[in-house]
Amino acid sequence: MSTRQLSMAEAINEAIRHEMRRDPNIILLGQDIGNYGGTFGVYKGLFDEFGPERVRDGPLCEAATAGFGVGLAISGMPTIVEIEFMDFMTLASDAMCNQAAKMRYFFGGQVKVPMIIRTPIVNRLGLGAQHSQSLEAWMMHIPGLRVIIPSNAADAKGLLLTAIREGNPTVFVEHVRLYPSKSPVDDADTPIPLGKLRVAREGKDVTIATYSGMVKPSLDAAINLANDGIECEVLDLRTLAPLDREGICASVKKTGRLVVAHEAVKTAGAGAEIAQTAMEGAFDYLQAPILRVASKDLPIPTGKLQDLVYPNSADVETAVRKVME
Amino acid sequence: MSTRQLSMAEAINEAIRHEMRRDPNIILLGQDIGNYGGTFGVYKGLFDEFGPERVRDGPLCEAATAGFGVGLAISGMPTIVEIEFMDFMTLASDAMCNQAAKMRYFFGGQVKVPMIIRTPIVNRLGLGAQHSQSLEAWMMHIPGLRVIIPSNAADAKGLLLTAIREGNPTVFVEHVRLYPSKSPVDDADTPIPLGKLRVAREGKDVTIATYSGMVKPSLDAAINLANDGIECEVLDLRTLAPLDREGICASVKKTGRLVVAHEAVKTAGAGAEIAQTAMEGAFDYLQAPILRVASKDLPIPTGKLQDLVYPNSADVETAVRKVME
Amino acid sequence: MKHQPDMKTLLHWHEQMWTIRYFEDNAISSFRKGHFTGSTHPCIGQEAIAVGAGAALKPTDQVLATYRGHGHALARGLDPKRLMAELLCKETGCSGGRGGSMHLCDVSKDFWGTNAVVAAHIPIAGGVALSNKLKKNGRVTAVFFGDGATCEGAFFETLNMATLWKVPLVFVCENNGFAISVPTHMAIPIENIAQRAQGFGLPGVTVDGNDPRHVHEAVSAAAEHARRGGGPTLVECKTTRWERHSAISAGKYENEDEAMKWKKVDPIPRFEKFLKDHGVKAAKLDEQRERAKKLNDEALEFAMKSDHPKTETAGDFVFA
Amino acid sequence: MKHQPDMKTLLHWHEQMWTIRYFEDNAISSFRKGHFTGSTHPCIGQEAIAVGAGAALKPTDQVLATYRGHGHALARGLDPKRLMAELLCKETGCSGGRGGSMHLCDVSKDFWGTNAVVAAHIPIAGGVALSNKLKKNGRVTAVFFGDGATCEGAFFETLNMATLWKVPLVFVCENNGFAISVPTHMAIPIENIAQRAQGFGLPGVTVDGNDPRHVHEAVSAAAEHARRGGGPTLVECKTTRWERHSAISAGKYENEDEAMKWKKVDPIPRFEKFLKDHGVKAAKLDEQRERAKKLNDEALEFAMKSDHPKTETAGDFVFA
Ligand SMILES: Cc1ncc(C[n+]2csc(CCOP(=O)(O)OP(=O)(O)O)c2C)c(N)n1
Ligand SMILES: Cc1ncc(C[n+]2csc(CCOP(=O)(O)OP(=O)(O)O)c2C)c(N)n1
Ligand SMILES: [Mg+2]
Ligand SMILES: [Mg+2]
Repeated sequence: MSTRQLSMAEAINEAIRHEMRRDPNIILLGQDIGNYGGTFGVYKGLFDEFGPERVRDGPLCEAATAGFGVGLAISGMPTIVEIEFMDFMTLASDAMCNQAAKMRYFFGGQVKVPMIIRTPIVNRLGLGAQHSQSLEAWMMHIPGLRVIIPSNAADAKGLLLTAIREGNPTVFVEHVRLYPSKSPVDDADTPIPLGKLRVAREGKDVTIATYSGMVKPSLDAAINLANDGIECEVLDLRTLAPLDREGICASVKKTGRLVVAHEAVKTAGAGAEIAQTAMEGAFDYLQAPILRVASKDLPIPTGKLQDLVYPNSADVETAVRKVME
Repeated sequence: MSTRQLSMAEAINEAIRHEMRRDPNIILLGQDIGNYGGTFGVYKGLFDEFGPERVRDGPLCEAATAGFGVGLAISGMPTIVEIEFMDFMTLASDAMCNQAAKMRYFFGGQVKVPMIIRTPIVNRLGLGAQHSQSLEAWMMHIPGLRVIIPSNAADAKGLLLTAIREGNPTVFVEHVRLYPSKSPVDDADTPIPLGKLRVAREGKDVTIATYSGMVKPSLDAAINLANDGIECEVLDLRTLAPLDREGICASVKKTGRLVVAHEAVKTAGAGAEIAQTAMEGAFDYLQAPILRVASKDLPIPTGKLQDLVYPNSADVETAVRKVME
Repeated sequence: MKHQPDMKTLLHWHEQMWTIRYFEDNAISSFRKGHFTGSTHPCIGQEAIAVGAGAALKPTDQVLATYRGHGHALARGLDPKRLMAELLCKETGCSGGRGGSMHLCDVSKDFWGTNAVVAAHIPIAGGVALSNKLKKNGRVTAVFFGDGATCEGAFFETLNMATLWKVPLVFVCENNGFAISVPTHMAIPIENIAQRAQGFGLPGVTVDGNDPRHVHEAVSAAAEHARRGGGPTLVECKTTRWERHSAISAGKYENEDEAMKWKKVDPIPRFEKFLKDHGVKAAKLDEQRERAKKLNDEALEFAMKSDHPKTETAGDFVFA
Repeated sequence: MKHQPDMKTLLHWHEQMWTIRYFEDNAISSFRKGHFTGSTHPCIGQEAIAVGAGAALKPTDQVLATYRGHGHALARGLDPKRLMAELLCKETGCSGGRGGSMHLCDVSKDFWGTNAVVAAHIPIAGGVALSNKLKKNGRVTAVFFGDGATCEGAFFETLNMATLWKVPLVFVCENNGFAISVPTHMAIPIENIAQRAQGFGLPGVTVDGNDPRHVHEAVSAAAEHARRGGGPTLVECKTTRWERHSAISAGKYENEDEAMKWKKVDPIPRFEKFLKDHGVKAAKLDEQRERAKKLNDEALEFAMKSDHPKTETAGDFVFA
């Protein structure tokens, strides 16, 4: 089995290409996904290989695009819809949350909804309040959805393979800053099970549970802290639904301390659920309050003010030092 | 100051009527809000009093209705939009979450957005998965929004008065089962501040933090538990944004135990944030893990299966007993 | 008319209309007796659309409809027993008792379900139709919705996308004059909903929705057009709503007269008159009506006797 | 043409177009130099719409536009200094440096802002227009948006609601042939976007968007119609987009030729030719151009010298 260095964008591309070759029914829907290759170029080459019938570029109408996706999916054509920025999930939310997520249930199991929405978090780029949100907590709150949110190329590929093959309604949350970052990816076709976190770094003193854009800053913080003798265990949760509650609790039971880090705004973010998971499953082991590192509860500004709003590695470090007190 | 027994629907009606008399700029938008009086009759008589220009019944288009609301609001006409079931907030979510909530911020304070969406939770009625959701956690996660969620007539009136006068984007979450329930309401014009919980019952052993449809079942549980010598302090949070973090922590510091109860599904619900609030602010006082009572993580079925999915008074009781062990 | 059904077919339609009518009568009375909660949205007075349009489709075509879609399910050949059992949220219901009155489905009959979010099923139907096109299977999808739905973004976006991609879809609007309490003139600034089509470049036609022959004619033409690769058509069927929106909500009409308007244009007596004018004996019609009634009474009995889903199955069917 | 501007007005337009052009040139070069992050969406090649439509409105009317709305802000009389400072996210920016290139606003000029969610501002404009109607203040609202936006539900819903309620609104579509990379023929199944209007019962007209006189004529007529209580009009202005969607994203045109298409129909030289044909001296035009350039260079300098908002103010302006 050989591995290559792939960017996260390339790994996602590879997973989709692989699956589209395997299953001629798979369709891609979205805007700018044709020759243009997707807003952030993730689909490079797919239009050339699979043509306009399967890589269906189209009009700017997120609601109907997602709705068409549901219709294709229930008709046995697994569909991947690209929503250009996660902020615009608002427009696809009825199709995804009231339809895709619930349809199999309210029709008593008669339909299968193999529909994936791929959407990127596009933050810290200075695009302002309507182009900077991390809304994964919304999706996590809807029973019937899978929420996958990888931090690196290998996970992105393996989890996307699983999502496509499993065939359930899935929100696959990408991250624009992670698209170019390279890491080793298997040549082989190795799906990664959903609901299993990845221990990104082992440690005994404190657990940092994180995902997506905060994995790297958390690892950076862990390196710094190790210099001071604080050994952090960094958990990359990878999927939020299902959430690896056991894995989180197992680590917290070992370390006795938990810091949760994400880029979404703090209040009612995924971090609250993750923290409460440890509360419910590892309370007796907790030696300090669980702290959260997250964006400030503000609409996201442009310019320099952003630095104040988004969390960074130093914030993780501070939180860890606090729980170690 | 005299008080009368009013139903929650009447109290909401009274608050709006009162404000519409005071401020001729206030407009109501929605579907079935004219002569029909609103889907659940909350607007009874308003059309007759204020006429079709101010009580604007109209086409079925939640997105544009909410968008028009934003436009009226920034033009100095405070607007109340009715979304017929909270499940359809999906359709109004772009206007509310990407526009109303952020506009004042990204325009540097130049506009004021006095826009309220009133929307009811319509659960336990057997209307199925698309008519049974409690999505307050979504709204709580959007900085720039007020989220008000009263459990009785007096609070509904007082909080709505405040919301209208404050003039910020607000989601006012009602509850269809609470509409008919009567309680004493002041004649007087007494706004209730946002972000201040109401102690619905005092107790020293365990705190139950709850809101909306779970206040009554929690109080019922408290009565039963009192028979066994367990004194519950029941907090009716009333507003989720702002959340009365101090009030929650003060109670938990007193009791040392917390159960959070709501009708929304458990995962990533408001309960996680409420619990984590106590974790961050009262960890040292906690004598037992914080537990949540909530709907099961399922699309909501119709028929008898609902009983299994929604939480009830007995579930609160069980949770309290568990944290008292 | 181009599509002239023979007398046998017309008689079958007559029986179907009665089947729907009795089904809805039973639905209402069951609801009133508390046999199920929630609500139910009868299509009384609109049976001619379900029957006429249904007859224009092939068994391999697909149908999607709204909460007011019991008639479409029956016209599609779904078993009244399993439909009534679903209304009563019983295990034997067509959706396993999870969906209730607003979520009827039978994939084996290519009835891809009824939906409770107004207009949300329209783009889904677009996707189903697109799958036909991609599979080149010659099938056509029909989607039914009300006048109110034609103000929703999802409807317009689908008109645009379906026309652009020429998917084999027939949009059937049942214009019954009301969305709950809102009359069409307070929601729609044009005379005929079919005119919506002009902004999107697809054909639009308006027909008398209380005559199954006219509905059949228009939907047949639209389906053929779609099957030939011509893309979608918007068919507006003008009709009149039953006295109220649902079994709980009163329509709050100005007066009793308004509420009972549907009776004056009831498609069933009108069609019976047509049949009699063409030589059908009253006895034949009575016999069909009786059979329809019996079928539904048996369906109700079946539903009543069926069990509720077992509580331990509440978590089934979330994920595949 | 009914609305014939005098030569002084025409010359003012000329200078305005150059002001916009230089503003955008500076925006692009500032972005490329890293003076601000995010992106910026120039309206180069579309200046005639901002200027012609802007001139058709009264100072008390209201304007709402998109991220590609710098031209509309300038045509509305917003200060180039404060606009450029906003692009650079400075404290002195028109939105206090919080909004950036896509969120320009100056309420004192009744410029109710630019918006970054495609089509989301269209119903908001509908609400602003409705407020005029309710206040009987005789004002008209103009809303600008692209061809891509005319596929979004929010646009259609607003066409319906605004027409139904006859609100004083002018829909101005800047059809520049592309939504990022998607050409209009891959998004819209009709020849002219103005045709959308037919499905909603409002007037729709298509004009040459690269001639400010034609845009002015159409928008003036629409504004008068609206002011008279006739309700909204959809004005489609056909134009050609600058080489790319934004300062970061390449348009990925098939070839260089396609990318530079806008130059062949550039409204500025075309208008200059018109002016010269009508006796204006080249020197006069040059002088205006120079002034526009200078104005913008000063604006850029102002913006560059301005401070960033103080970090402790990050939490300002969330609630009233
Ligand atoms: C998106 C959405 N908004 C509101 C409702 C509440 N509602 C249910 S049916 C209905 C009226 C729909 O009218 P129409 O489309 O004409 O269909 P009809 O009921 O007349 O068959 C409304 C407003 C809903 N179910 N979905
Ligand atoms: C709802 C939404 N979807 C997608 C985007 C990403 N996006 C930004 S501009 C744009 C193209 C819009 O095209 P058009 O309306 O023609 O305006 P133009 O850019 O040509 O002026 C897209 C897709 C967005 N901002 N909002
Ligand atoms: Mg109707
Ligand atoms: Mg364009």
